[in-house]
Amino acid sequence: MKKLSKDTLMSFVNYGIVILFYIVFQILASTGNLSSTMKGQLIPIVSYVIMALSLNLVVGISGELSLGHAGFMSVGAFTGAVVSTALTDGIPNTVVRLLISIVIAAVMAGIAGILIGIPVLRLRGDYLAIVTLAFGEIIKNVLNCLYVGVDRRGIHFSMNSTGALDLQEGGKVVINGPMGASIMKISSFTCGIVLLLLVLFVIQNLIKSRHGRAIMAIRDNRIAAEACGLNVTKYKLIAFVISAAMAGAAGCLYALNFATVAPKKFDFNTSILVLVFVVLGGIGNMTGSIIAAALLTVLPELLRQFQDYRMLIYAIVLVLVMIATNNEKIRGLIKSIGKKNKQESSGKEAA
Amino acid sequence: MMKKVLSVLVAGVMALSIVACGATNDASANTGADANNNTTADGSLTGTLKLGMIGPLTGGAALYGNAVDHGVQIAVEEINALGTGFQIDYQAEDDEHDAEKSVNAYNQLKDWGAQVIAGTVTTTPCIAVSAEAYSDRMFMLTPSASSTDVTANKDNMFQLCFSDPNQGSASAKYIAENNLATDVAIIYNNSDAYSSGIYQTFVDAAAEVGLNIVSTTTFTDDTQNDFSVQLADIQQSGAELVFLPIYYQAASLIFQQADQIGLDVKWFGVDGMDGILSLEGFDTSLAEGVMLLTPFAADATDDLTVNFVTKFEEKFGETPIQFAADGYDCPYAIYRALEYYAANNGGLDVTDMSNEELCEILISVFTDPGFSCDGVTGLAMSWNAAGEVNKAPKAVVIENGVYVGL
Amino acid sequence: MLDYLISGISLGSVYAIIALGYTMVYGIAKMLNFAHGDIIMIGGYAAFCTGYYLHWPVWLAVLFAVVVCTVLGVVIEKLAYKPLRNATSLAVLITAIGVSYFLQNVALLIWTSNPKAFPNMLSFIPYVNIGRIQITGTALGTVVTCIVVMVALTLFTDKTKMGKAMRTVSEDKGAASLMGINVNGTISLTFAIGSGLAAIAGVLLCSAYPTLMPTTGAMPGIKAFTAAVFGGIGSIPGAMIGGILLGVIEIFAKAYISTQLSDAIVFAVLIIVLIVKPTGLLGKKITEKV
Amino acid sequence: MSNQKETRYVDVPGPGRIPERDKGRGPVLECTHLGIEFGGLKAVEEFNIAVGATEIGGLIGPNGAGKTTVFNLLTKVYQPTHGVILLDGKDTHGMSTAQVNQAGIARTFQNIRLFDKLSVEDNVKVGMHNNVKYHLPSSVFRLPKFWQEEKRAHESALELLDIFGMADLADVKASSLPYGAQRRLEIVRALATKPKLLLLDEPAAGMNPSETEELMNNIRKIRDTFGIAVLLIEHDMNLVMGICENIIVLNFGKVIAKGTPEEIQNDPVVIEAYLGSQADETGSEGFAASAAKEAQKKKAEKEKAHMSEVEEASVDVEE
Repeated sequence: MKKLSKDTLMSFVNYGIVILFYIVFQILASTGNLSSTMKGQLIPIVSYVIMALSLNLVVGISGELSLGHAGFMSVGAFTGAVVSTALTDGIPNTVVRLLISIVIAAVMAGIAGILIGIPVLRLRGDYLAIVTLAFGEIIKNVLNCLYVGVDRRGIHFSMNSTGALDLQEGGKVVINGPMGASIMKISSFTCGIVLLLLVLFVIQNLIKSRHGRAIMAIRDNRIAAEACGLNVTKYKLIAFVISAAMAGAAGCLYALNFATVAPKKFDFNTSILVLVFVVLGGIGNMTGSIIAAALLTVLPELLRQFQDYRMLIYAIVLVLVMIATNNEKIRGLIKSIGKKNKQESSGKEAA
Repeated sequence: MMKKVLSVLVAGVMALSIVACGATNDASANTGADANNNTTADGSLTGTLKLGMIGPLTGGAALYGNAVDHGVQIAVEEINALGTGFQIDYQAEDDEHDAEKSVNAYNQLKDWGAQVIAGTVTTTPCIAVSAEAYSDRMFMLTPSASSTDVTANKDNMFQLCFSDPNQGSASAKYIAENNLATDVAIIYNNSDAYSSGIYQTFVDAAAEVGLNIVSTTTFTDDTQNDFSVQLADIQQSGAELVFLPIYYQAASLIFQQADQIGLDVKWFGVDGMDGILSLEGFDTSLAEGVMLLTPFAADATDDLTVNFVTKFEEKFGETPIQFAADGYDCPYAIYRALEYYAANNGGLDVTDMSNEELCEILISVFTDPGFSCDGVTGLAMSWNAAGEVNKAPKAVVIENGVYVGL
Repeated sequence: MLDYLISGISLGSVYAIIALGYTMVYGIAKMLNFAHGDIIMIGGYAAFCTGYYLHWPVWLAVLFAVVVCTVLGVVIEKLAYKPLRNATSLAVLITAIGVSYFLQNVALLIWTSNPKAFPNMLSFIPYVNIGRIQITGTALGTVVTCIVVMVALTLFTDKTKMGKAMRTVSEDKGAASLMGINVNGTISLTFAIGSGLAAIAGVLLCSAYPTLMPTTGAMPGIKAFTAAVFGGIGSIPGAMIGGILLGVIEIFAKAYISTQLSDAIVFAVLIIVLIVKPTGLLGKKITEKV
Repeated sequence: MSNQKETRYVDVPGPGRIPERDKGRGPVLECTHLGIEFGGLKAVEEFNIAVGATEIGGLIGPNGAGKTTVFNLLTKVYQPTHGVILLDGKDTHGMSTAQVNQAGIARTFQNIRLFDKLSVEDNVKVGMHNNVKYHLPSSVFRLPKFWQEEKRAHESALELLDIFGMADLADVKASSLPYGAQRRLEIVRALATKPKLLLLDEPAAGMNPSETEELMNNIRKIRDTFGIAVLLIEHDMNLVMGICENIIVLNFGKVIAKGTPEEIQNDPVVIEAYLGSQADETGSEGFAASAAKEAQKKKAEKEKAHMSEVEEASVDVEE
């Protein structure tokens, strides 16, 4: 067997982190050492980690800035809400129902990704960013006007009101415009972790295949990639759609963890939140995304004792971290300190 | 008018006592949980109750969360100062008007040891949290989340405010019964659960009582600045009255822009309209003649309200809005309920009681037909098994910059 | 119809003046300053505090707001953005968002979440009647201010030495510094001007739509950013045209299609424009050397 | 000057002539009346050329003559406004850059365009993209097809790298290669696309004489091993005169001379063009000297700027 490359090693490290995370929290939970706060956050953390990974596929691997990723999350969330409600009677097993909901949610979000990606991926840089932002806002705005009900005859849609759904006796309004979806909680931590591992598996395999190489080549140098015979739009679209589908799956997992979810949740701020995970974790760095998403989801909860100053501190931390990790001088300083330490320790060894 | 008679009566009842309330009925309540080890010999209520509050203390809806928080704080101080041996340990957690954060806040409170929750303030988070609380058997009394989805199928969840259908249909009926108008226009916020909730029930009730809805326009949180199109639509429709199931910030913009185009109609608001008079810098003459159905008016002269408003202004330097009043009533309602239980069951010591036990006790009292309670948002408030409050809305009109009862 | 056009233009001028600030900063510093909307909010509060609490005359309150925002803009640039001059644009973007959160939460602590009703600072401008159509003083004031600012900015960048320095920096930072232009100084100046404009935008925004809250700047900021992109980001007349078109489209969408979906329609138009003209209406073509 | 014996040429129908040895296969590239205008400015006009299937051709001319523009036209970075490009007899009209590559033209760039964050091996594998065949599900789920094809790709990537002695650099990040190695990697990557015609844009830029010598040998080796045609732009006259069999001289977008190295060196029009543009420096020195001097000067510039963008044109992104 030839030596493991650094990349291969890193991908196993990523699986390891996720599995370790799962085992630690399962043990904590089973021994009763897990606080309600932490327990309640497990599924949101997993969802955000998946979101961060999926956005990193677009931002880090494909090199396109997307500011509307929450839009795909919301497509997945609301699809999941409708599907899981519609299947309540048909499939009593919640795990099977959850999995089916996630799959359909991913497919719907993927379709949304295709519809949005085809016109949009022709654009470059900041213009692409603003258009993805616009799509996120459009999805939010449309969902605010969407009413969906389920009864024995099937699923009903309306853009006006619940009354227009014309539901039969026993029918249930699933999505009620701005009030959002009413949901039966069926998400579980274990399913979330399995989904997360699957997402990691897909992304890491993709990166190290001809498709992934093509996507990264286009990111590094579009013109050279074209000159190598790559169909730029096709590969950008592959990355974008896979990412959208993953965001949809994350949205479904997220939504089915709460009794309700409103379109407002998936606005510009949520897109930015996920982008912050990606940037702080390191663009293109999957391990970084996992850790940053998990830590930054927990951080505001840990800062609760500061009460009103909580978000202020969060903002300051954000700016300081960005400066510390991106300023050339500070980076150089950190590096030189690291070197010094190494030298010192090696010097000591020598002595 | 009936309302006037009522308010005179109210003042009379008020004068009797602020404190003595609820425990007038001696019918023995059917109490679910038997809390033998927590009874005290003399039927008194003792111990320390850990009360948690959840609401948006930061972010776009911070106004409402802070108002409720402030209201609760005053009530808790008052109750603790009574010296009855019963104390409330109070903690508020921020949810940023977000379901996820709200569930986090709820779990924080659980870790803190909360026994009862006053919250959450806003509707969407409340639905999410109440589902958690339902499975945990944690009693929740929301000061202000008004959707019926909040209480639906959850026996542990009670509302202190009117539910949306209650407000929507009450408004429609009031308009029809008092012949205020037949042609009605509506502007509502279609990105807001509260606003569209009232809108839907108003429309249903309007059809029943024979109101004509001639213009329906909307706005969203993101387009909450220019109302020229909505107002032009109203102008063309010839509506006599505009129903505004919205919060007062947007309403203040609407009044100002309506004034600019010289639109002359009657305005009818709901409880979210309260606060418009204390809006800093607002020209109150623009709101002249605006009618609203609200359970609370800061300018009311009854003792309860005066006491509350004075203390609030002293402590926080601003006039309390409806949400603050709802918040103020929450600890009292819980306190009265526990007191009622203690009186009928030979006393109660709440210290270290489990939330499950307290939940069953409070459910039993709140659904007990014999229990009722007074507050600044209504007298003799009682609750049905669905968790909805029964209290009389007050119709007020703004005259010369102050509320005047109708 | 004409009424709608006028309210559209009036709303659009507010977007336009915010967009001017966005476009200035983007054009020269090549960064999306997402905190711009929040500087507007601070400008609004500055004018409100002096004008309403201290009863300063309008001109003085506005001047004070301009000074506050200018100083704020320069300080933010020095502390938060300058250390990232050579970092990736994404790092700068996230920093700008951090600054935006910071400003909003500072405002929340200082002025609380209770909204303030902003006094109309343009009320001294009389109504104008053109035939049947009435134009409010506020709308007129907003449109006129916007045009004046745009013309002044255009003249500044075209005619003055500092303006030319700005244009040089926007073309090529390296070449500009070789030519002896103080690049950092020029970028600071850009932020100063952009933030000063934000103060004026804040006063106009709040005069036209007088609820002032810590989140007041956020949505108009995003809309104005959209407007700047619409017109071609980096282009001064583009921001103006983009802003006004956005306002008009928003009002027309509400009036003739749906008040519920007006935002979706506005953003859909933006997308269509960008698909047809990928760099906005007046944007420079992006060129890439091969 | 030429260290290679003169190629014998035969005329072909159409724009020019090809080496006699390629006669049986027909020209790999034929351009007739090729031209492009940028807003009324004729950047290239009436460009006519035929390149034999195993020919090494050279494209020279003073700065700004439109040499790179010709490459951009051939690879459809620009769509030509006039003329026809036949690749192996097939019209490339309406094709995109990627399609032209798939049809058989590969190129390198004057200002190096590598995939900086990918390894050397992966850069070559991107070049092999269309010859490594498995579908997305195989990628994502690592089906057997993935392993087979990746193994094959790995082997042939190393083989190709070995031509330039770079096999041991396979795991190095492309951006951390030294300048000369980056230029060589670009050539390997272009070769990996299995072209019929290889376009090299200033392959010797920034190289020292011994590296240039090695490059010349390698270019010949490539031609001989793969049996493909090479067309190169170069300022280093030693290289051009050394390996090109046929040379085209461009000035102000127009072809001013075509012919063997011998013919070009003695063409008065060419000398005039070079002297005209360099009169102040070259004085009355001979063409070769001036050309060499120019090459020297350019090289110095290159090394200083690392990446020269002297003869670049702008591409409209909207394409």
